[in-house]
Amino acid sequence: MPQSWRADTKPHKFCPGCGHGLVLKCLGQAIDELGIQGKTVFGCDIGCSLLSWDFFNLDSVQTHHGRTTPVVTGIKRARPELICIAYMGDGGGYSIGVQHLISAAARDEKITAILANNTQYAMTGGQMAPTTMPGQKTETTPYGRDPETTGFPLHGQEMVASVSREEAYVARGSIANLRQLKSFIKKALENQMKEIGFSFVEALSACPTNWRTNAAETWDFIEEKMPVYFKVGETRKNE
Amino acid sequence: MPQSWRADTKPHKFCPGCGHGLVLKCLGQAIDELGIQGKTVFGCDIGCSLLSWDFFNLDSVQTHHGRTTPVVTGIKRARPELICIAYMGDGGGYSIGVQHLISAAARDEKITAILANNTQYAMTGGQMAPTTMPGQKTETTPYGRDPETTGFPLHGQEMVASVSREEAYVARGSIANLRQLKSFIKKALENQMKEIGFSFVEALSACPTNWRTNAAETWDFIEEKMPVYFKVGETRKNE
Amino acid sequence: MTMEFQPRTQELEKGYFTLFPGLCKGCGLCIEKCPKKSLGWSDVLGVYGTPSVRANSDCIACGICRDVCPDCAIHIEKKVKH
Amino acid sequence: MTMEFQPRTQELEKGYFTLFPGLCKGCGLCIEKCPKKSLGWSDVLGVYGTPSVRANSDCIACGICRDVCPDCAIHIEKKVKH
Amino acid sequence: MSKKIVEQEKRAFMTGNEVVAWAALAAKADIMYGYPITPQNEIMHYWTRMAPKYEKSFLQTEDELSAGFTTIGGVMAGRKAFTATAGPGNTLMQEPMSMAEMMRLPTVVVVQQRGGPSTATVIYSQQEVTMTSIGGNGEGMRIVYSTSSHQELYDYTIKAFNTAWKYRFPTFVLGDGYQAKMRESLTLYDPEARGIELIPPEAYVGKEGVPGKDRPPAHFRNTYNMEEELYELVMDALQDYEKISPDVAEYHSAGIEDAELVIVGHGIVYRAIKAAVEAMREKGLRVGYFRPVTLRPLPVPQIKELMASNKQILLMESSYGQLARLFKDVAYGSSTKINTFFKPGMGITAEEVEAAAREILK
Amino acid sequence: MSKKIVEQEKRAFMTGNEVVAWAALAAKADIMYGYPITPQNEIMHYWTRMAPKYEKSFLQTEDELSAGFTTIGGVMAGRKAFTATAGPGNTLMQEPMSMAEMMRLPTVVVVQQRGGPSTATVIYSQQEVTMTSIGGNGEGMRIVYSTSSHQELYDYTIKAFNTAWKYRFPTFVLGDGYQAKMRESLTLYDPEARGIELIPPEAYVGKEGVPGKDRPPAHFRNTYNMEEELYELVMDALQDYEKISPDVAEYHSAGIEDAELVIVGHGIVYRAIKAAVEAMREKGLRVGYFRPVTLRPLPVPQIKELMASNKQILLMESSYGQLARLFKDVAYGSSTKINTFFKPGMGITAEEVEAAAREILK
Amino acid sequence: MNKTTKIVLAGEGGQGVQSVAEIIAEAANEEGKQALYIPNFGVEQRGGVSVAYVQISDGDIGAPKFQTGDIVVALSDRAVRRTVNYAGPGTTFVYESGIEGIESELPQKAGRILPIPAIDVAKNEFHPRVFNIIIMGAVIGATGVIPLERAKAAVEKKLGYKFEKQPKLRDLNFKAMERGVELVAEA
Amino acid sequence: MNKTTKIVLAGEGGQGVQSVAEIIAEAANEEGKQALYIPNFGVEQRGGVSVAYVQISDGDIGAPKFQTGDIVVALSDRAVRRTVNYAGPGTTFVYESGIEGIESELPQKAGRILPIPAIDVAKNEFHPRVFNIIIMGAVIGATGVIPLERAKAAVEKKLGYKFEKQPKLRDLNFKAMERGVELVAEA
Ligand SMILES: Cc1ncc(C[n+]2csc(CCOP(=O)(O)OP(=O)(O)O)c2C)c(N)n1
Ligand SMILES: Cc1ncc(C[n+]2csc(CCOP(=O)(O)OP(=O)(O)O)c2C)c(N)n1
Ligand code: SF4
Ligand code: SF4
Ligand code: SF4
Ligand code: SF4
Repeated sequence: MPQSWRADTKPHKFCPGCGHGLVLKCLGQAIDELGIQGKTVFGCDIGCSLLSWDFFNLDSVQTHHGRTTPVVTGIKRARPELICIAYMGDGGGYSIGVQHLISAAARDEKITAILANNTQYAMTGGQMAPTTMPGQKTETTPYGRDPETTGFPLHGQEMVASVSREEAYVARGSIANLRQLKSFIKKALENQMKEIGFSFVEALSACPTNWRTNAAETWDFIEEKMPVYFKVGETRKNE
Repeated sequence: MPQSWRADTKPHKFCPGCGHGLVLKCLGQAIDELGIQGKTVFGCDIGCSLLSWDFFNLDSVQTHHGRTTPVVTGIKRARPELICIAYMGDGGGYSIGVQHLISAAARDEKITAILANNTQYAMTGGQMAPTTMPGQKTETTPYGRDPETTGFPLHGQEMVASVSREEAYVARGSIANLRQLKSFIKKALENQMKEIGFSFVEALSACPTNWRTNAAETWDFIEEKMPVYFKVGETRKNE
Repeated sequence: MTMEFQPRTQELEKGYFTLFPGLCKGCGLCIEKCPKKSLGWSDVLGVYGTPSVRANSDCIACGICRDVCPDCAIHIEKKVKH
Repeated sequence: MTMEFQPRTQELEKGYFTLFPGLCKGCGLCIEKCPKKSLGWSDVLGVYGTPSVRANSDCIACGICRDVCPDCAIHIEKKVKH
Repeated sequence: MSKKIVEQEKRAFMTGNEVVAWAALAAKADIMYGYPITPQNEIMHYWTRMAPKYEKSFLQTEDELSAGFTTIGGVMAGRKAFTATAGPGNTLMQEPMSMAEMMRLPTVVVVQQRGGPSTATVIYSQQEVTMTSIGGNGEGMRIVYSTSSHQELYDYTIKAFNTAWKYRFPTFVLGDGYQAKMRESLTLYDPEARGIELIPPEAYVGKEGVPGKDRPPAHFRNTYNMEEELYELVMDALQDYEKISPDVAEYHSAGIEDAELVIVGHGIVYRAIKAAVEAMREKGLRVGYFRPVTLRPLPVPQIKELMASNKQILLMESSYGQLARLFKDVAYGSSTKINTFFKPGMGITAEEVEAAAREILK
Repeated sequence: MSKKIVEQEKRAFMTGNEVVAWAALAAKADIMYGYPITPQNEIMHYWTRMAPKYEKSFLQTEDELSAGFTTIGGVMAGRKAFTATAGPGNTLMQEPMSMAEMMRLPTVVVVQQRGGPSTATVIYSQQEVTMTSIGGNGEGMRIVYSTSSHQELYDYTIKAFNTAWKYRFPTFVLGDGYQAKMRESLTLYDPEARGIELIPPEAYVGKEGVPGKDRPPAHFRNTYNMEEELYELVMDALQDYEKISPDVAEYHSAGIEDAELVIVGHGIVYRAIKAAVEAMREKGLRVGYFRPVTLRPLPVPQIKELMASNKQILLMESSYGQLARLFKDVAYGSSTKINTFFKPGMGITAEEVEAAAREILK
Repeated sequence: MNKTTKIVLAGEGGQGVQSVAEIIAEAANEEGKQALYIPNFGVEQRGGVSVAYVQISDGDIGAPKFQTGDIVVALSDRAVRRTVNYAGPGTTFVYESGIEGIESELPQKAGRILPIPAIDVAKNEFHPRVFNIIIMGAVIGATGVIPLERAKAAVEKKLGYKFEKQPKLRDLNFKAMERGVELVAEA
Repeated sequence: MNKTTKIVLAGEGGQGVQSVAEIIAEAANEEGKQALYIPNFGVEQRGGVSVAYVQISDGDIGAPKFQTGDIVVALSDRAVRRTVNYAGPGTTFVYESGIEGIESELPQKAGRILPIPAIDVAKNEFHPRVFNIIIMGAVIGATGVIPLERAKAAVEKKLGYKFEKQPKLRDLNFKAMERGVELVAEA
């Protein structure tokens, strides 16, 4: 268990097999390796990410649905010496809060935003998200998502990259490759530590509860289905 | 004067030399040429665009700041046979309402959004907008926009293109080339008429009042300064 | 609906230059764009009480001023050559 | 703060496989990922009252199960070769 | 579209959210716009399942601002459009609803109240009374039905569309998380078969004919340049609102005539009050209840009459004085003491009602 | 940071928006977050001009939701942070302020009311009283100062930061478009030179030491899993709120003792009332006035006393009963008639006050 | 006045208390009674104790939640702790007797306390999966508000599609339900 | 009671009524009086009549707007129409005499109606640009609430930086102001 995890709130509140735990494990390891536990502030969204409100041995604030980016931006602007992390789901980041994410990227806010993409709204019981895949059944696309009426999955990482500066760090990782995901998150945090600019990591994540998948199906969804629409890699890496 | 303009509300309420008049002239001509006055609905935003609430001989609705896209989307979803236009400024479209614009593009709403980019918030007296150019003085960047603290100008048209389908029509025109601007708007409307998909035109526009420019300076700003940051052309044209 | 604005038409060599002072706000955009520098301020006041625009005989009736006027205050008719 | 979870350690040929039933939610992600198919359900119940995980002797202590566990319920120690 | 939703009356056992979806279909709603939020989600879930079968439409928007403004668009296009929300979503909904209020748009919004302030709980409260009734930067020109059972949820959701389109004020059905999530019995019916005329919608924009040729264009706005213009407009609307209020206001009461104590409450709390009052009556206590069904407008003459009758009053709500404030605004002038029992964000049981009542009666 | 903003007291003639910017500097505010909206824009304009000189920060956000939530971030980081808004911007501000209310965050928001509902006018009103005082999905645990002059705008903007940080409830300075845009004289001063202690802010997050090693981590949330948890929390906060209310509440009154008629009003309308009362007094009419400075919490004992004194009451406001509703909530129980004069979205002049008063007195 | 029977069912996520509650309430509805069922719910999709509230009456039902149940059923240690407050002098408190070391935490003031070995019975006599059907039987037995046949019909309605494929399942379920009735009768 | 002098100034966008109002109010403030100035404002940045409200008093000033002015100055036909309602029996209504065909629309009940040829005077005697300074003089003359010297000082404060460069301008402006005072005295 990473040093920066708060052991006495474990087991955490995520469901069995939830990808949030893995994304936050990578984040915890990155924080440990960078030795920034003493100056990092963690913000989480409404969505299952809220279940991490007491997850870390970090000062933390759980905000409103989609509003973690501005809260964390507000903290960073007021105290630029802090390392500020905004953690959110795809609903919070790409739907209700997309104006905040885009504007933070466009203004080159010196924060790190991490977004767990589990292709639907998990906390509310599995509705369509901008990331839901064509044909995927959710509670609001009971007959499968029809791109003709609801569009294709949003390429959020690419969108964020399109409004970011060259110096920004923008990447998409996956819990299918944890070493890489951790390295992306670490680079994102370094971008902030070096005051280079905005950083953003989308993490392909899993929600076995709403996907109604067993372990094998869960891995299949993450490893085989999601990459069809969501390309893993670094889009802006300031090298 | 285009047929589709409403003559008895002219002279319109825009300032002398305002670019909104020119953008709406192109729009009026496009509507005339396409012969769609009888089935077109026009929505305008809060921002100087609201001054066009009784501009056209079209059924029109003036909405809230940034909310024209959802109002017009709501109309289109309820009455797909109507040609629906959302007209807004860069503040309404790229700042407070950017989630709506992006989401409409991502869902491939069959509407036409037209955005007048005058590099600042005009109606409220000239504050910084996402489009304000580096060094440009506005009421909230009194010492000139500093990209280090407020970011570089948002490439809104490119961002919209990045979340749109191939079939969408996404372009940037300028009042410096009215013939081209009209043709872009016409193609955008045709994309809607043919039910192909979302369409969007950003129009580089002028605000002599807040720019505090005389006629010569106004033209210079549009023709020389703006194109440095905002490239004119068609990004998605479905050909 | 019909336009009820009073036109002021100048007959010039190459065409007719019509200005509607009731529409002209005196922004000067047209003056800047005239390729012949044939436009200037007139004594006739526009809708905001500022000078409106008139053409001189250099006008070639190209219509650029008409195109760039945000208020549709200019109408140009080219004389047909016989 | 210290971890207060009761570890259950299996000594195997290549290493020590430790599971914390108080952390294991029985999701099965680790079982799927074991390259040796050496993991399976145990009679010991995990935190949600569902079976937790145990290894068999095929375990090579590669640590993949530890890495993929979202709850950090597995600890692996490789035996050092002499 | 002629397919009948409910062929004949039938008893059903379902959740309140499912009831709302059925009621909207029965009211011939055309389109729902919405954004997920607990505890209203299942309204959308049922609607999306049933909509295609009845040629109805659905749009999941990017947030509640968009849900509200697209609903406005649907209404202006001349369709029966509605949305549903709760808690922080309802807070956001105030922006579009302030526009609907100004422009007199017959939007229908179903609110399933959850705990507040802020995200709070996804469960239950009556803490959205103030906001739903008089929220936004306006004067509360809205109509709010507070339901207490699945039957009412059905009846008033149907009615809300009629009220909205008849009077052209934004109309709300105010439920709560308990009503949303619990299952109980009700009778589904086709309103027209019961002789309830369904008021047809009408287009604001996109009307017949070419504007400027065949007819003047329809131009709608919510912005005015001068205080005087705005003042006239708002006063006109307020006068309309006050004129229709007696027609719109509804209430239930029982046992008031000979009561020593009248218990006042709305929505689901009224159920506990009713049960407790019946229990106390059986035990010979002289108690009654008064329950406003419409929170905006309140049944003014009836409240005034009640408060003039010099009985003890006990007002109970799952919020901290939100009903009380609206009630006192009407009741002002009476010197009858209003005892209150406020339990923000928590349910009130019949046992609690009885205990509180006995405390006063003793 | 040690640079003194106002070296010595000085008389100034400026707009209300400029006054607010100076007051925020004098109160040692650290950072402003904001989004443009008329009539508050010039607060931002002046702040952005002055901020760099005093090492203060400014962030122009993408909308008012962001302005509110970044302000929350600034406050949680332990800085004196504030924002300013109006009208539809204030409607949006209710979302972040509901979070501030729940989490007891000392945000400071300056509201310059404009006409409503909806976009309406950019000019003036008192139509944001309800929303500012009791908006959002909460219970109105907020502190609202309604100012009436530039001097008060200065005094209470300074005070708002102290109040917010002392009591940890979101605090509002409620001005209006007239106050924002008009110019009048006032005296600028350094509060500390006048012996006003400025309460220092304190960090919620980003505190000293490594969390989990040197100290427990600071974990803040606004979401709860059970009704019971929420209920306790909200009741605790409400009790705190009620406990501090007597300390916080402020009012002005004059001529009440021998008055036949007392005129009640707040904010800029109070100026007209005061002028009219003085004029009528000169003419020998027995009139007085009562003006709450804090709209939340209201000065409860004083209102109760006033209403028990059996005088005629005339309540006047540039809205349709928003103050009246809050006032009656407190005054309930009195049988004194409250005459009202409502002019939503329009100014009220001293002449109108006098005419309305004479109507009652005759 | 109509007597309303109030039931609280509580257990761990996988124990199926919500479906038991729903089927009981539906059976009562079919029986022509008023029935009201409400689950607890919160932000977490998994984890936490699952609680169901059911009321059955001949007349109108008041608030959906209540302070004291007529029957309170708790199936895990956490469930016992969560529900002790619902037990009053008129309450029959049923709990799974397999829970270890819970005795001291049982409600003091409950009218009757009935330990039932439902887990064991399910495992040994039937199949672990019918555990919740045994509980349903226990509730039906303890309350007597709906006839067993009606409850079976409700189960049939819910699981009929499964029974079609595997007719043996029907028998298994019905037997389990009967056994549940017995368990409370015995206890 | 303190007498408050109430002034309304109205004109077209370019006519400079707002700066006249502001300078007068500032001069009054410098004079140690209470002064309040408020412009009208709306959604349009240009177009529409520009109206300024000024009040000057020895004591507190009430509402920023008022129903009847002591001096109402209207500089265009639209301005006359916009301000007629501010004229009562005690009002001096000053208007630009160059406006054509406005006579019938002048306020009936105004105490005094003063047409002044400010446009002509500006154009012929000074320079069109000092038109608003003439108006300022007229207001000062008509109200008498601030000494001419104080008004000059206020203008100096506002335009001093221009006068530095072109000292002749100072003289031009001050003369224009004096002429404005004369105009109302003559009228
Ligand atoms: C303003 C507002 N609208 C809606 C909600 C309801 N809500 C809570 S979580 C959520 C979706 C979360 O989805 P996502 O952000 O993808 O995170 P996940 O749960 O999938 O991890 C929604 C819609 C809310 N809390 N606030
Ligand atoms: C919710 C809300 N916030 C702020 C405003 C104030 N406002 C009105 S127009 C405007 C800016 C308009 O700028 P833009 O959209 O670029 O249009 P322009 O005026 O430049 O044409 C703003 C901020 C508002 N009306 N509503
Ligand atoms: S619902 Fe999905 S995203 Fe949420 S905690 Fe469970 S598995 Fe994770
Ligand atoms: S302020 Fe600028 S954008 Fe607005 S009408 Fe005037 S010139 Fe046009
Ligand atoms: S462009 Fe049009 S409005 Fe502008 S000066 Fe020329 S004619 Fe007048
Ligand atoms: S991955 Fe972890 S929680 Fe899941 S079964 Fe394996 S050990 Fe248990």
